[in-house]
Amino acid sequence: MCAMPVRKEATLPLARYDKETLKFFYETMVKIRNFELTVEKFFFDGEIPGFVHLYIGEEATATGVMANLRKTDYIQSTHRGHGHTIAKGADLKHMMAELFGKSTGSCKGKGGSMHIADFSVGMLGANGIVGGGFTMATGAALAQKMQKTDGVAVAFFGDGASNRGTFHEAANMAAAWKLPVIFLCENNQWASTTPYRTTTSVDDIADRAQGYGMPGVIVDGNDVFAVYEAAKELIERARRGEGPAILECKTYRIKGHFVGDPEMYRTKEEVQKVLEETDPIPRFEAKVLKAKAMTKKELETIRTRVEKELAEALEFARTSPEPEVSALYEGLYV
Amino acid sequence: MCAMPVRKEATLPLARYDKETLKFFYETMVKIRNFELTVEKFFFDGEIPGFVHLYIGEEATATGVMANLRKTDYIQSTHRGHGHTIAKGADLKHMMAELFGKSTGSCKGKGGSMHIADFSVGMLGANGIVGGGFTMATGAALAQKMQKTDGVAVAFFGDGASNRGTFHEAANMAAAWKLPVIFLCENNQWASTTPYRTTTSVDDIADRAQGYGMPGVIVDGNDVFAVYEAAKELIERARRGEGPAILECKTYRIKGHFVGDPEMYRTKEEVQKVLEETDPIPRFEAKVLKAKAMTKKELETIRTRVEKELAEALEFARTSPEPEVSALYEGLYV
Amino acid sequence: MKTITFSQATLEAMQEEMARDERVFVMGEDIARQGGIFGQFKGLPAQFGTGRIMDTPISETAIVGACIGAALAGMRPVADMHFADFAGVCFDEIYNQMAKIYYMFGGQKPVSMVLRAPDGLVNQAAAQHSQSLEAFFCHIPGLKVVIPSNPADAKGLLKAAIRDDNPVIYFEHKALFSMKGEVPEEEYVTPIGKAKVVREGKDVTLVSYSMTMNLAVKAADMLEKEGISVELIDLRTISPIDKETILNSVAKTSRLAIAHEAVKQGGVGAEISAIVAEEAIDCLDAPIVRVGAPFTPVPFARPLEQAYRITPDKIAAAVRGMM
Amino acid sequence: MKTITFSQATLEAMQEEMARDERVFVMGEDIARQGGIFGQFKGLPAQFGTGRIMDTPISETAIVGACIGAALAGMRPVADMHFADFAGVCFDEIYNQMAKIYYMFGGQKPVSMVLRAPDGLVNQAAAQHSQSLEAFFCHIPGLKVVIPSNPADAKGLLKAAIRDDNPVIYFEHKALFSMKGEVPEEEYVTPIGKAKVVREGKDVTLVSYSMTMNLAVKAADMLEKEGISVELIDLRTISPIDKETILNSVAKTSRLAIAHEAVKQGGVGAEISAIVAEEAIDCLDAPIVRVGAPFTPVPFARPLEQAYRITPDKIAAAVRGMM
Ligand SMILES: Cc1ncc(C[n+]2csc(CCOP(=O)(O)OP(=O)(O)O)c2C)c(N)n1
Ligand SMILES: Cc1ncc(C[n+]2csc(CCOP(=O)(O)OP(=O)(O)O)c2C)c(N)n1
Ligand SMILES: [Mg+2]
Ligand SMILES: [Mg+2]
Repeated sequence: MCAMPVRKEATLPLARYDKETLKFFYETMVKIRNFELTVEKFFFDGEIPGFVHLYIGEEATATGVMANLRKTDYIQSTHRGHGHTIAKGADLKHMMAELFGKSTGSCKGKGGSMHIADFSVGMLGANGIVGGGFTMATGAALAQKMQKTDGVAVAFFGDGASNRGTFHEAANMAAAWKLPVIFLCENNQWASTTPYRTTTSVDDIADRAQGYGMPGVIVDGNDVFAVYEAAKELIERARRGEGPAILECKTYRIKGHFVGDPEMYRTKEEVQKVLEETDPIPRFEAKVLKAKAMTKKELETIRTRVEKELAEALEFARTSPEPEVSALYEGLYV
Repeated sequence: MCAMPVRKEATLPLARYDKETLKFFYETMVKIRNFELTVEKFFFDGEIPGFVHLYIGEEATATGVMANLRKTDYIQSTHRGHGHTIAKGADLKHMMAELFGKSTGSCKGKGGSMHIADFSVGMLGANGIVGGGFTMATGAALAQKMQKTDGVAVAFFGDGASNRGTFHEAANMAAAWKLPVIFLCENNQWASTTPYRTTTSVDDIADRAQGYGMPGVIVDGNDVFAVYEAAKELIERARRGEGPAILECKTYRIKGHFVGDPEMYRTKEEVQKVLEETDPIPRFEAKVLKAKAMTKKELETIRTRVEKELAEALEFARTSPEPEVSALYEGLYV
Repeated sequence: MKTITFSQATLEAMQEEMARDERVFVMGEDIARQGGIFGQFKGLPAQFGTGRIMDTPISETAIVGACIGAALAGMRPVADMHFADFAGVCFDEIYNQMAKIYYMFGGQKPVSMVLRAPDGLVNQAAAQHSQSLEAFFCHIPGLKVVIPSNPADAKGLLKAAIRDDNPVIYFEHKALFSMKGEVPEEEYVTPIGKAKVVREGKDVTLVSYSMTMNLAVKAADMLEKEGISVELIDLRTISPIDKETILNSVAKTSRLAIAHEAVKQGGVGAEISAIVAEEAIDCLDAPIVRVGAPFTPVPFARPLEQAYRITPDKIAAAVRGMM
Repeated sequence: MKTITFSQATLEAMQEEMARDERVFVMGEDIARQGGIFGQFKGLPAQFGTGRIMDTPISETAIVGACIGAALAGMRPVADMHFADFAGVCFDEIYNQMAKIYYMFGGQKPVSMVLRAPDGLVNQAAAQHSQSLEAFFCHIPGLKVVIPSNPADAKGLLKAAIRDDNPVIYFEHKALFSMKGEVPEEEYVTPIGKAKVVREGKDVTLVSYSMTMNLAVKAADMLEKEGISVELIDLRTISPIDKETILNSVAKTSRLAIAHEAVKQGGVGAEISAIVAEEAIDCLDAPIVRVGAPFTPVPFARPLEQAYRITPDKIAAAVRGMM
């Protein structure tokens, strides 16, 4: 068996998208973008500590995928997890409070950015261990199969993470057992300071799907429609019990690897150029306005709503109390 | 890039093989076979202890590969390592003594069957950890590249081992860095009690080569000529600095997984049938006799020589002393 | 009471818990077709189906990772490690995920799973198939670690481990699987976190666990004949440690020895010793003695492996030296 | 003497050893283009080329495995773990291969390599980027484990580690990289296996290492003012342990405290305590006290992380309690 990974574009006419979906796309992408910009500011202001990795520029990927998921579906995220968490429907207040290390955070301030998680919406955790999520998502998918639901699990991973052995073990197990898990590669061209092609032996991560007998699909990860449509097909396939797949979303890491990264390995111009050409949010706006699928007014209403929600989240986070020292000793065992 | 793994047959006319190579083939295969039968007997007699995994039926693979290697090339072996060790040119006396746990063993009796090793011939060790050898072979290949030799390293592995994450990490690293390493799969259909296709998500392990941008070749692992020729091509390619490859040798594990295995997962008939159809030694004999490339006499001379060598090795092993207790405390650090 | 093997005892625990709770399932290498290398899963596939007793690929990181994920999604997995020696392959999953998820995510959901790890010396299996690695796991906050020494505890602790909402590492010594012992007829669980005073004594407290516990009993028998009265404690759980039982005993006997099969340096014996040196040193009339393996990999050859082993003689000699 | 940072000290060690021996090379993630996350490889690619300072894929098992293989084939690799926390990913390679190959294969060839592992608490990096995992490695026969507390030892121990024919784990605390200290101008190595009496004292022996050693010095200063004379020992090597230096000191002071950043249960402090309780209990006038982290993952929030940390106050209080 030898199947080229398929490159897919968005083909559904905009008219076939219902308004709710379009609104979800826009609201989610704007929410992520603004959330991240806020986080960046408060990191530099010294109010948000720890390691923080921003999702700016990659919003279309989380959004397009998550538009296909239910609350009861699971995702495993990465160190760059804010976008996934927001798109999966987590409450911004508890998220922001977590990043500030407050007792009201979704992890009670014990996790922080690298360990953001919100099980109430099926978001099973960011991970400080690159490639830590593959096998756990596979297990969550196994559970759904055993429980006879048609739920799925999505393992997000970066181009760099694709070289972890966990990828291989999870992909093989999922394929051998036909588990409903999607391996969702966010190929943002960089793994920390390393251009991915220098340490990854193939041009497309999706090439690896063939080694497991599963479909491999490549899309423009900055086109929310393309991501949505490709993810839809693979997720529905998984729901039908037809097994796992790899979806590779080509995108770009606009910001430094972490907030504070001196970025000595690339030029500002390179990044600026990519941003201008690929920023998923203006692309979305232009497309829906041109097709008259949404109005300027509608977009603005969404932006205003997002700003309000974010302001509330920020206020909540900043005014929430830090955890009591006693919390250190609590919660190790059930 | 999408390259089907290639299936290769032996194409070189027998006349093109020099006598030395043919003799090496026969002598090595017979040596392995008889060595293993001897080991089996002395295991059941209670003289050889520990876990012992026999290579019977797979002789053509180690032999065909090793005929292409120099003493200075490296191999990483598996738990089923006797065949590799013999074919790489290890002295049978020290090997046998090691299996008997004697102080004259190649590992001074500290290793045993699962940890047989003979660095003097570039055999860097059997391994009790399935899949432990991939990355070490890759490192040995890296060293050779850095040392500017045209040496290679071969990582032997089973169908079961192909599902270890170490396979993936090593394959990607080797391909990204174009290292002279051959990933040599002995697909003997079984991983302990498990038919490989039930836990491995592809029909051919060589399918996985595509995911690393390296060649993947499949041969009949019970045809020493086919193995030799395919290995030759890939090894020479690696020597030229063109990078790694996967060679999958289809063979069959004739004996139980370990000596003493009750083998409740398959029938004796199934095994007997395979043996009759594929045993590499009679196949070799028939072929060379038919082509008049070797005479009956020549074959017999070789068999006699092997028997003598083996008898000596056995005598050496049995009469060698056990290690002194003081050896327990020696040799932890240099 | 009935007399069954350690292996059968674990099998009964699995049967009872799998029948009681359909969320319980097992995955591991070569457990379904073969019934486990020590017969510890025999018959389970017939009873519960291969959907709940699953033969996996040789992928220990995926086995443990998938069990964690399945636990988070509401199942109660049991992972079989085949040999405890292989835990290194999935060690990141064990200490960075399994052990931390509950605490690090602020208590959103525990990782309710069991990792079964057959360990210890048997039949000259050599360096990579003979290890006792339990000390690693006792240094990892978030795990519970149990390690029975006999069939009754094997059953009771396995049942307790499966019912526990926290991740539990269950060490089962390979040489114990064939050991016979009395096991109650009726249903029971053995509480996690409670050591057991196996024999009362007054001159010295001898702490042990797993296979070595049985050697400690023999050593105590020998010492008894010499007039040394040994109080024997079977730890059963090595994390969290039942300090109270140990301290109470030492308060009585004024002497402490600890014996285990693992290498002495950095072993569980060090922690037990340090607890007592910290909290009860005034009680002590003698040095705290540890009996553990020499600081080398396990050698293959018979005389070396023999010399490497802990024996009743070695334990008895160590205790004698304290009197 | 010159004053340089810990990071620079390790850089000098690398430069000197790479210049001296062309078999020495380094592989790790993001070390060439960026110079290492703590600047510890800065300038090396320019000096030695990216053929000897290699950026790897995110493949820790391959990094360590390849270093082992390269060592067996005659090189002297240095692997950078990026964060010590990731050692779990390649733990099998560490304890089943790297540590065992020399012994298990009867001494055919040592695995001459160094594994550099930046560890410890810094900047609220939380549960998976803050760990002190050194105790695991002290329980593994075949490894040497060094853990400097200052720039001079950082340089001398790294040079010694690279020259040592055995596999050496080199822990470097992340919070130390920016620490300045005096370093000899001339060439030197710091011997592996030798602890250092940093300050002589008569009332109590305080043993520590790594970052915590610097806190122990502060604690000793505080105690000195209160009239408690502290003998300070910097272990520097934690496997094999320099028993002699510890026992000599305890023989003099009759009191022993140990402080480290790792969790107390099963930590290196347990082993030190147990050695003394076994070999020198008669010298002791007080319980052996260990100061270590509480038994939890490292929490993120500032007040929790603060409470989690070992501080000079905590160490001083512990010692005070012994007098
Ligand atoms: C096992 C492991 N190795 C290394 C790291 C350090 N690290 C954190 S993020 C990162 C790069 C990840 O690249 P990629 O997977 O492409 O994700 P991206 O950051 O681009 O989203 C590295 C090397 C880690 N956290 N865990
Ligand atoms: C990491 C690890 N997992 C599991 C095992 C137990 N084990 C030993 S051999 C084996 C089967 C190996 O199958 P394969 O790779 O096909 O090699 P074969 O035995 O067929 O030669 C297993 C599961 C092991 N030794 N190491
Ligand atoms: Mg990336
Ligand atoms: Mg096989």
